[in-house]
Amino acid sequence: MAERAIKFYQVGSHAVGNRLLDPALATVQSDAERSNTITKGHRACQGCGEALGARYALDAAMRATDGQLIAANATGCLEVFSTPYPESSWRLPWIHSLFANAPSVATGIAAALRVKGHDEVRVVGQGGDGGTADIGMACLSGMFERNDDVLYICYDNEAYMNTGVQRSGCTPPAARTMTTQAVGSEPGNVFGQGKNMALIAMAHEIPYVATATVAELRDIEAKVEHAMSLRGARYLHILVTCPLGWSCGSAETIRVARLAKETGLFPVFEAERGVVSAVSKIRRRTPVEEYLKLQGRYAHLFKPTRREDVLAHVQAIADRNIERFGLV
Amino acid sequence: MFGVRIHGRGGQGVVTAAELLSLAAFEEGRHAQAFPSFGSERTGAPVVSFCRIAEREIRTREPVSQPDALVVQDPTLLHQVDVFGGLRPDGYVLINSTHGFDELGLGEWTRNFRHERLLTVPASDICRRHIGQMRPNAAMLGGLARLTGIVTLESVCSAIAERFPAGLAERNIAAARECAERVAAQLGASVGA
Amino acid sequence: MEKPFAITLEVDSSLANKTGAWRSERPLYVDRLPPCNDACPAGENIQRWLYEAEAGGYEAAWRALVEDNPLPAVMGRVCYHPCTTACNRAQLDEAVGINSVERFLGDAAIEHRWRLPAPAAASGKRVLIVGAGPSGLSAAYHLARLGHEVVIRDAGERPGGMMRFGIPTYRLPRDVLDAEIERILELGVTLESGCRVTDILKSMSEGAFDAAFLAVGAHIAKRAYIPAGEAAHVLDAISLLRGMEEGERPVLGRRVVVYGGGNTAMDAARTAKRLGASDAIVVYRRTRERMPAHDSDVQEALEEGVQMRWLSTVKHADSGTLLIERMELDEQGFPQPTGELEELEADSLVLALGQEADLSLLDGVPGLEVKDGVVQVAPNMMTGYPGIFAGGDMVPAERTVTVGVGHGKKAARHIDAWLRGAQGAPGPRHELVGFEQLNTWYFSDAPRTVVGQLELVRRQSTFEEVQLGLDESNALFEARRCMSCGNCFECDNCYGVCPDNAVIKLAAGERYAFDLDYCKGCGICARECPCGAIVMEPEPS
Amino acid sequence: MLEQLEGSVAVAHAVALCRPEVIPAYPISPQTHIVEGLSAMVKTGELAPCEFINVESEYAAMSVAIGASATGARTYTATASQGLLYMVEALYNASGLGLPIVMTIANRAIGAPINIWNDHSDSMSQRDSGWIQLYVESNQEAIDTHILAFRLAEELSLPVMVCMDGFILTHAYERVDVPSQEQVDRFLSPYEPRQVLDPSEPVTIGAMVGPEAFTEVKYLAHVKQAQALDLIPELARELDGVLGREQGGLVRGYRLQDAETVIVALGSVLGTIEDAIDQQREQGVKVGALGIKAFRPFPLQEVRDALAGAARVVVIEKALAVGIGGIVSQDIHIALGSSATPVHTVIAGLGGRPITSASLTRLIEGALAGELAELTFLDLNAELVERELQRTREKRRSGPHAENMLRDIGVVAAGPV
Repeated sequence: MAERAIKFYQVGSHAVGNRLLDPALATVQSDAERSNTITKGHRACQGCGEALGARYALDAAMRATDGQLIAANATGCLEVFSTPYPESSWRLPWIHSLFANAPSVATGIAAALRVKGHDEVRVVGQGGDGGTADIGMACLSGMFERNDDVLYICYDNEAYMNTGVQRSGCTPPAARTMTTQAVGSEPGNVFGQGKNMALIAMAHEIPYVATATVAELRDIEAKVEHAMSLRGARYLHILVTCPLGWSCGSAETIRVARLAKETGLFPVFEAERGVVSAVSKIRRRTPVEEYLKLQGRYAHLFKPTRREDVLAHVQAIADRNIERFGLV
Repeated sequence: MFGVRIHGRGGQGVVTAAELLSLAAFEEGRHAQAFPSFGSERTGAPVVSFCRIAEREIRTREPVSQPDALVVQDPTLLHQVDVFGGLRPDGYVLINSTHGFDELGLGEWTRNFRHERLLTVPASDICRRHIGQMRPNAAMLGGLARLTGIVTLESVCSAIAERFPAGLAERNIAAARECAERVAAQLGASVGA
Repeated sequence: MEKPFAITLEVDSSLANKTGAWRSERPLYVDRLPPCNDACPAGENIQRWLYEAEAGGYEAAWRALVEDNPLPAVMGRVCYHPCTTACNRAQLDEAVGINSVERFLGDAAIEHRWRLPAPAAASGKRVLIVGAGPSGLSAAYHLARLGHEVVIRDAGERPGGMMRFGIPTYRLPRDVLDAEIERILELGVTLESGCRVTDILKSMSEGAFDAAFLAVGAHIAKRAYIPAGEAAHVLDAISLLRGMEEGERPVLGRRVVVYGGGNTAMDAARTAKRLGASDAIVVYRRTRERMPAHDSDVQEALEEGVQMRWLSTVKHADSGTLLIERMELDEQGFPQPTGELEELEADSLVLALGQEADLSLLDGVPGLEVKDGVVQVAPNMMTGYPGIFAGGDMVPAERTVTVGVGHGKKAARHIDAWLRGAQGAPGPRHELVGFEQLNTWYFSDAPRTVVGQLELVRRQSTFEEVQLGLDESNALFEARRCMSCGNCFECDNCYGVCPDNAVIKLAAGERYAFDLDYCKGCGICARECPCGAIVMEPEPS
Repeated sequence: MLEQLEGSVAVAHAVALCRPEVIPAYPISPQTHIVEGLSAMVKTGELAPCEFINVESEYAAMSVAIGASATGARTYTATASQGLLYMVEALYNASGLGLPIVMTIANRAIGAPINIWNDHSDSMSQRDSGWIQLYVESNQEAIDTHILAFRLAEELSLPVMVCMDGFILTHAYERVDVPSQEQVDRFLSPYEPRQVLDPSEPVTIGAMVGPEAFTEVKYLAHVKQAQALDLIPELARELDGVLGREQGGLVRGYRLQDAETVIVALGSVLGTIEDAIDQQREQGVKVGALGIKAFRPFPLQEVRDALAGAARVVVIEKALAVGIGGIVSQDIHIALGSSATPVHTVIAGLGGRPITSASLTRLIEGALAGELAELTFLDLNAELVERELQRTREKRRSGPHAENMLRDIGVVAAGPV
């Protein structure tokens, strides 16, 4: 994919923009004329990472397709806060059908466009981690296996936030949710195998799979742009902070997401046809504790007593990621 | 209205037989209805199909419970399934066998029916020779046509020609014709007797 | 199209929902005081001119710079850059090399003959400035720009004061000095060189001056009694350096001992080395840590082979030899004699024990207060005598070019106010922005540019400039290392990271505005602002 | 053109003549032959332009259909039984979004016990899904009704289920008249969506609607579906003109003149019933039949008029509402309103049990003799169930009913009875 690192400019590639940047190198989000695909007036919580991630990704897709884009949205926070009658925040053709079927609806849209010869119009399917990794997995897998011409974006906030923070297949170990309370001998979510959607997607050997966090705008935009340059099934998994569900300050959204990557707990990488093709290196390696202690959902690891055992376990997961993906 | 019931095993083309018979009738400009004993037939399982032939539209959808004719493609079914159930006293029976009714142990049973309408043909042998495989469905229809006259042999042959790919059709038609001749021969004999 | 009721919605319908009502805190754009500006004795707005330089607008940067300091090429060389010492970036990787960029801009201005802005309309007021050193020149520049008629009288044959007679050419080439002085004079400032003012009140009344600014500097070497034989060759550093400037080549011999620990001592020792001394030895009573000389100077001296004898005093000077007594520090850190003596070969002894000002021109001026050999001044730089202001080395302050330039600027502002019968009110001081108020994640990893130096042999044998400058590319790089502490530099972060699209991007240079109809007050913009230019404040109830 | 075709193949041809643009499908007996046929036509290019999509479930099939239809493509799929249940959530969504999808239901029973044979349990369970439901009697009617269904769906912007009896029709070879492409094109013009996902005119489809408007949305859905009661007969007449044969609109009466006993039924069983009625009429029995073609929306007025002269009504249902009995008969009751006409519910043909003219004759005779109960299970093996009930009374762990009873009658689950 296109390398987007900026030759040294005060903030280089890290900030959204920079007054000194050559417009060709500017991000979509720094553009005063960006499409704001999801626009103001939506009812997302203060500091919602999903609202942010959705605008990042879809604005990029809108630019990549010159506005020729249709979205199919799964049930979930994003759908509920963006389209309560009589107000919609979407500025592109958008359909919500059900919780589990967004990938299939997207397939149907793509099929209709193909049969009508509208190859220039592209399709995005999107949903949260519940709609993607749990209830929607079958539809998503089918869409992958058929290699339908759809970019599916999962906004992963690691639990069922819309229904009040219940555990999902993407909830990390030790995290507290309303169905994995911070009580008992193993407080919070149990340590399982985890459900790595990106690897599951890669197993279908689709043209493109990538992960990203809402903290790295330029990375998201580059990946969306690359994804839209390809045909067939593509999957983008974006970690989006949920200040409510993670119980962190609403201002911490980006900081927390950044730490998820810098600790190694959330590997950021790309894969083509099932093979990892690029890895976003950790810039300032950070102990997982720095990430965990910012979030109330992990408070039980520090109070009343420090759970060294659990902290070590989580650190081991991060270290394994770092070693497995070569993140440093 | 003329009702036919065809017995066989999954894989012997029992359903196709009913279809072919209906097709033959259709070619003669008549109304016909063919349908299987609906089910999840598997190869080797006992299977039944039905065919109705009439001069006017056929509305009923019930299975043929009192057939005017019976075709038994596989004699091993004789003592497993009640193949003769509901057969009309003046009904026809054509069994795929190298033996006669008595040898098949059906001598007793045949008393209540019209002898000349109860025949066997070695359809399997005939098919093995003509087609190289043991699927006597189309062949036996030749015999049935000759036995009952419900459709002409030519209609059966053209149905086969329409339904099967050319090569296979020719071989089946040959088999059907031979079955018809064997039936004709037996009919001649019994008439003579 | 014919749309179903309620279940199908129009684009932009959500604009009806003013989510600003959810807000309990609101973001506010602020300008805070960067530590560099805070630390600059000359009161430069460093962040401001670096902002221009980042964009490659060197002339604009220079113009922003000379708003406060008319001598950037000089200052970029001789300033001991407290700005760099205070720079927040030092806590990230290395401080920004502010003075090297300043020097680059100063040199560029000289090279391209950029002119200082024309003075304001003539005020009709006359101001006499005594002394053409950094303070006097700075005051003259600012007063001239304010429209006043300025006359400088200087005892020296050529202007510059200590910049010319105290700082060796290898630190400050004279063409640079001359160029920057010339530029000031072009504003219409009258310079009368070789003209010593002996009676300030007389000079003022004769010249019908409305005010005076005194900046005569401190040119008289402090003497300390050291028993010496007739044949002993003893001289003081100031006259040595002045002599150099006047083209003399004093004979110092092979072994030269310099007595003292200030910058002048370093200059003297390094000069001696350049004059051919095989050994230049600095004798100082205390330790390096307690040495007043700036570390960079000491460092360069050592590089050039100057030797140091700490904890030593000169007891007696004789022809060819000195008697040295070893000292030791007491609990208070004061040096105490030990009685241990030793001989030290020396062809000459150069005394660098500090300077004092010649205040004779003030004799008979009523209301003046002179303490510790310096004139006391009010916060507005005015002496006890109304209309007479003073600055630079002759008032209580650190004696550096930068402080002098700062005094000149400050005095000029107050003189102007005084002449207009007003009170010079300093502008509001912004809150200082600390490292912890920045989000330094966003700044690229960029270690400081290492500035080249003249190779050692030539440093030891010639008076060529030691510090080499930056070229355009690395000056730009260095400027762009500035983190713009406390002042928006339009990185678009706030605009990009707002989940509610509640930040409005204005035209280039206009920065941004908040759309409070939709801002929910989440605070991401403030947290992700790299330079700490956004604060969250409680929603007014 | 007259052809001797299997029902499924006939329907596949009819659907192809309607020029569907997207066909997502998932296999389930007895619907498979229909989509196999269409798949083959798409592969050979006989049906083009068209996207045939092999999906991973019926849920996905309906979901793909939703996306395709919302993007303005004429969309078709088919299913049955468990498959229909598996797509239920999406069914409600398709009707709620007003997407004119046409779907064939090859009617089949619902387990447990698993049963692949015909009855109406599947489509009856979805009578409230907001889909229009049309039941066909023959394969000829299946062909014609599919053509009508696309037009109907697209004019109302509502999805339509064409329900045909699994196996009985789908697997039956009989003579059908397959219309020409020209005929179908004359009746069915290209799809003009009411709303469509289009970048040049973006809209949000599928908003969340709260208490303030939900009732209104549902009311409008009701009104909208009711429009089919006028539109179906209209379209049927127009199609008569094109195809030159009588379609029958919402209901079809058979020998209702002076009929005292009227048998009400849906689907293919009507043929057998009509034969039985002819026999009774020959003996002077005043009996007739009322076939209900449009079950949703339910043609209350037409049913009321048709039954006006009846002394008794016998509703033959191929589905059971466990705990009450009849499903169709409930609607018949509503249609008859205050009238005192007795309505007998007869549950028949469950799970593929043949409905024979013999049984029907017995039924009619019983009705005439006033011996017909309010709720009857046709050909119920009373002795068998009594034995099973006895078992359960005696032993707590008496084992599963189905296996027990099969053991009693000693029959394997395949082949004829």
